[in-house]
Amino acid sequence: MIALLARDLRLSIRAGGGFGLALAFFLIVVTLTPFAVGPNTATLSLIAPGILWLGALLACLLSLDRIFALDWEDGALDLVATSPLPLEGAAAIKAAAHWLTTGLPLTLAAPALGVLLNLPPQGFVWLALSLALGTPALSVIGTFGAALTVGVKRGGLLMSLIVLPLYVPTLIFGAEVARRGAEAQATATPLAALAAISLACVALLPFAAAAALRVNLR
Amino acid sequence: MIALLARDLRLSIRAGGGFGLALAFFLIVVTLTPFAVGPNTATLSLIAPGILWLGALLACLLSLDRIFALDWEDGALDLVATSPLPLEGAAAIKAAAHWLTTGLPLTLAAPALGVLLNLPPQGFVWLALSLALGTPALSVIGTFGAALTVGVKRGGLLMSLIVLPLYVPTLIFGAEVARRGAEAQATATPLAALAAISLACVALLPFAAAAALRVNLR
Amino acid sequence: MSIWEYANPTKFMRVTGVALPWLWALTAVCLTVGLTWGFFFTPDDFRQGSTVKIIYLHVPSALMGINAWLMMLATSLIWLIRRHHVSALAAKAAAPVGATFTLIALATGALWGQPMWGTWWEWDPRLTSFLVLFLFYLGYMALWAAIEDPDTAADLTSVLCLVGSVFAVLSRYALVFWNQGLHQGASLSLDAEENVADVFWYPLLVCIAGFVLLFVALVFLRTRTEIRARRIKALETRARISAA
Amino acid sequence: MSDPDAAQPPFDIVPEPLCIAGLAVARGGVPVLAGLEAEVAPGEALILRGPNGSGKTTLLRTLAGLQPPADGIVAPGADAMAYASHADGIKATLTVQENLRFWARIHGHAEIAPALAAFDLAALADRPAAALSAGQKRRLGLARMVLTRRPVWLFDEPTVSLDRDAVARFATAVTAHLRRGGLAVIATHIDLGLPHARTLDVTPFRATALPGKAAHAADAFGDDDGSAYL
Amino acid sequence: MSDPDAAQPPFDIVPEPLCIAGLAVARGGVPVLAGLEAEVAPGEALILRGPNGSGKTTLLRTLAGLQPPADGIVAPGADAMAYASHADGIKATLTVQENLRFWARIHGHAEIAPALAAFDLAALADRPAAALSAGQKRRLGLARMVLTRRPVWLFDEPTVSLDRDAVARFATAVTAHLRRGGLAVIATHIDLGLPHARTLDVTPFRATALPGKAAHAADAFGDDDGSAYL
Ligand code: HEM
Ligand SMILES: Nc1ncnc2c1ncn2[C@@H]1O[C@H](COP(=O)(O)OP(=O)(O)OP(=O)(O)O)[C@@H](O)[C@H]1O
Ligand SMILES: Nc1ncnc2c1ncn2[C@@H]1O[C@H](COP(=O)(O)OP(=O)(O)OP(=O)(O)O)[C@@H](O)[C@H]1O
Ligand SMILES: [Mg+2]
Ligand SMILES: [Mg+2]
Repeated sequence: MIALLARDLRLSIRAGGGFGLALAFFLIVVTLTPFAVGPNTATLSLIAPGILWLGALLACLLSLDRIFALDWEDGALDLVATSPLPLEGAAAIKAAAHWLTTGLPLTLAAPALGVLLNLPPQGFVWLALSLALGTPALSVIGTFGAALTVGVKRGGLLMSLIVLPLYVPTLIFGAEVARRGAEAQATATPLAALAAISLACVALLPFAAAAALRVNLR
Repeated sequence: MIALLARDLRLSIRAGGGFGLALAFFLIVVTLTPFAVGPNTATLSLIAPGILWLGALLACLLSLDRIFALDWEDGALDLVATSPLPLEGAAAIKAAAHWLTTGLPLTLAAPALGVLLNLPPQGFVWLALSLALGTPALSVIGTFGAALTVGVKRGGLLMSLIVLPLYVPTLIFGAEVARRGAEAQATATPLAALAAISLACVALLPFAAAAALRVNLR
Repeated sequence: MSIWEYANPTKFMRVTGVALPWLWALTAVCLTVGLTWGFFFTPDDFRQGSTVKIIYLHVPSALMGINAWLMMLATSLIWLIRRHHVSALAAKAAAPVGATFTLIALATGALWGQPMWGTWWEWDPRLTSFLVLFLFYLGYMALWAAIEDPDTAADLTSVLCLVGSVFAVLSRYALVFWNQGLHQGASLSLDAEENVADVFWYPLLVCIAGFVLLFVALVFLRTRTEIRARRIKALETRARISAA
Repeated sequence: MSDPDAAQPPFDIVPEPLCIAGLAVARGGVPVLAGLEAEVAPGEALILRGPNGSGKTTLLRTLAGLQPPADGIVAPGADAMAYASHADGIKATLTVQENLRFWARIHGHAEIAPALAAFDLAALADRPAAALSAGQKRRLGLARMVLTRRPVWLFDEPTVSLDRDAVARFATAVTAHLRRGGLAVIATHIDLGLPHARTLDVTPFRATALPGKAAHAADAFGDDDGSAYL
Repeated sequence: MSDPDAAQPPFDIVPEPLCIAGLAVARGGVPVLAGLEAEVAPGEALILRGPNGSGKTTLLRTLAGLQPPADGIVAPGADAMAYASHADGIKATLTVQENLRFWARIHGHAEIAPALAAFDLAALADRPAAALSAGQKRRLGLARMVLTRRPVWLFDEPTVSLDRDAVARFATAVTAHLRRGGLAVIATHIDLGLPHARTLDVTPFRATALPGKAAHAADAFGDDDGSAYL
């Protein structure tokens, strides 16, 4: 298991991949928003928590196809499936590697980008907290989506289509925490819901992902 | 040339690809926005033109890696390069196919999605017009980005990073036309600028894309 | 002897090897003098108080952020036309330096914006075009990093640099149209009436000279490193070939 | 590779005979082979022959447990099998050594020296896999089999792009494996010169060559009583 | 394919002899072959031999005009060459017929019957390429060469995954091409049994085998005066 995690992390660093690029995409989405919406500061600070969450979600989404597609194409997934490693474990590890290379850097960078969108000062902590709790769910759900579409060539868009509705609850609660935080309102309820969703996803979805992989490998 | 266009269109329809999926992604980004930003109607209609343009741009961006990557992987690009077809022509055709399968459907769908975001009534025409003028530039710029990164495995995110700053002028003028249209202000200047950018891109960038392809095929 | 001889790696190494210590010394002198003078021996501005002193970091790094890109544009063109390896490597070496200067300009600007405009960031065209420039640097460096073969990478990044320059200019016009900003006009232009007062102006000039020298020194240093890395690669290849 | 025999590590699982009984395999819902019978004892190799499209790849994937048989049985289970297909699972950005070490760790150990030795990869150990030629890459893919420590080796056209020396080296590695009680099933169009090898031509088992029900076993909608659907 | 000769269409370009003079090729900046000389007359085939990693693929890509030579010259130009590599450019979702028709139209005509006939693909014409076996796919890739109507055919290990019949069919197609004045350069590890074939072993031209500067021509940073870099 550790071998797989180590290899995935190493690959994502070698290919000039994962790490920097999801972050860069996030940066760019946030930067483009004012160009699209207009430079009015009041408008921007109103939509800042939402756009930051949406940007993080899209950056996550874009890097999902790295999770299985390469291993599928070069046959490594076949070989992992016939190896002693249980496929559930492999799916969980893949999700963890994805989170380490995208969710974690996104969480760390989000407050800095909040400055660009005039996020109110009290919102920074809540934004970071909501992302820290929510991005693991995004990674695991994404792993499941990637497992479903792994047999489809260039399944990227198809996967987005499948994954995005699954992201809705996480997005709603996550953005709500960030928005209430920015407006200095109570955040306990959405925060609890977010944590519950994340936990449940991490505990259960690797099994679903493994099942999907088994079908696709057949 | 026509053979290449016909084949690309056929492939994108067969693969369950281009057509439906870019559109679906656009739909989903637009749908997720209220979840992220909150359901307040006034806010939504304020940011509607911008979000619609941003959504179209991202949908476009996500489908860029289809332009060359598949042909690169299976060797077809090598064969096209050694065929009598000039590579500049091939690049232009690829951009055209991309526009027909993403830019065009996005333009047609955007007004319908405007309803979801409470776009003011007078904004619909301008939104469609700005997308019709702007999306060809997005496709051609994207083709250039795809040509630069075709040799990089899973270059999707890298390509986003390279292409997005290039999208800035188009986005600014396009969103400005849509926004001014929605607020019933004069749109002539940004419209002219948008048209000029689109024309220049379509005329010149296929050459840059062909040059990049030649280097990558070496 | 033509200037192109310096594009030979060996010549370049020899000349810069001699020049570098002097460059470093000159840089240190200029920066020390300029910054000390600026920080400690100029009066506070009557409106901005002592925050005005950020100008001695902000303006030079902003200028170098742009100039570094211009230099990359020139060296990229030289590579595409004359195919001198040193030229391509110099462009590669300049990118992180330019990006750092751009980042310093952004950071000092943000620090300055807080007391002046009451906000860290404002979507002013000048500021925004700097942000876009920073994005261009990121894309350029990512492309260098992603491509294995050095000559392929040099070609592709050069093409990107050319196209990117055109789009950077376009963005600048688009941004001015999009939002007329708060930022200072270019008060360094020689013919302008309302140039900053001479007391600020002379130390600023020294600082700018210091930053230019620092840039040249850093680019030389990094180019030398890149050349050595290529040299090592060539030697490894040779060893492998004769071992095989 | 003076004595590859001694160098190779023990198996994780005790070798058993491979039994294939009444096996039918399908691909994309289309029956390909049916009624296949074969038995391979430890120390023996089975060479699969058959013209292009006869179903060798489909059969091997079924043996490897990557797809379920349409009918019939295979013993032992998939965890005794190591499968080498056209796609080698090689990561271009990792070096030869890193690639092998990864697979070794997946199979629970860290000893890659025998694999490097068996396919003469020691000189290339620090080369990134992207910089290998077609044949060198193939050797790397084959070397992985040694790491699995499993008794049944399944190969799908292993000698593709190998030169004569490399083919001989492959035959030596398989022979050593057999001598230690391993088994091998090899689909190939060329002659490998293995000593204890039996040949099985799959042509007679092609689903198209069989009359009646057997050919349709794979499809629940294919039964003969068409009137039921009217 | 009773008379493949008659069926094949005329060339777009008049066949000229292929001249390779002082050719040096490099891959990834590393010199691979140097000082290569060869001449092939119309009607002749050149078989490239050499162990794995000796540079056959690199040489063929250079001939095809996909990469510039590091040194030396090749005549005629790339538009007389048709290149068949490991990757066939086959689209899995298109049928066999659609795949071939596309390449035919790229080369300015619409006649795919000779190509179907030469590689016995008529029966598979309406099958999507995804549903072909490895060897069938290979035949489809080779059939494309007939459509190019170019005089010089370059093959990189064309017989990979072909069965014996298909190899014979390939030899027949190449022979027919040669008889009409075409040329062929074929990198292969097996024996094809072509009549007018000369063999060129690339081993003596390996850059490693050559002394001194020639081997380093490809790299501006490899010169001998190392002290300059200190
Ligand atoms: C992050 C934000 C900022 C960026 C990217 C930025 C960028 C630049 C650039 C590019 C220049 C050089 C322009 C030229 O000389 O033509 C410049 C100069 C200058 N900036 Fe900023 N700036 C920022 C924030 C600020 C702030 C907050 C202030 C203070 C109010 C400020 C005051 C100045 C001044 C006084 C000059 C010198 C103008 C001149 O003499 O040319 N900047 N800045
Ligand atoms: N998705 C599919 N749908 C229908 N038939 C298919 C599909 N995929 C493959 N086939 C057919 O199944 C048969 C068996 O293919 P398989 O790849 O197992 O053959 P093979 O013996 O390995 O051939 P080769 O020697 O050419 O590799 C072939 O006739 C092929 O055309
Ligand atoms: N990117 C690279 N960098 C350095 N060396 C490389 C690179 N790619 C390939 N090589 C080396 O170049 C040599 C020539 O490779 P090439 O693929 O031309 O050989 P080949 O004769 O086709 O071999 P095979 O018979 O195995 O296909 C090999 O030794 C290979 O290791
Ligand atoms: Mg097969
Ligand atoms: Mg080869």
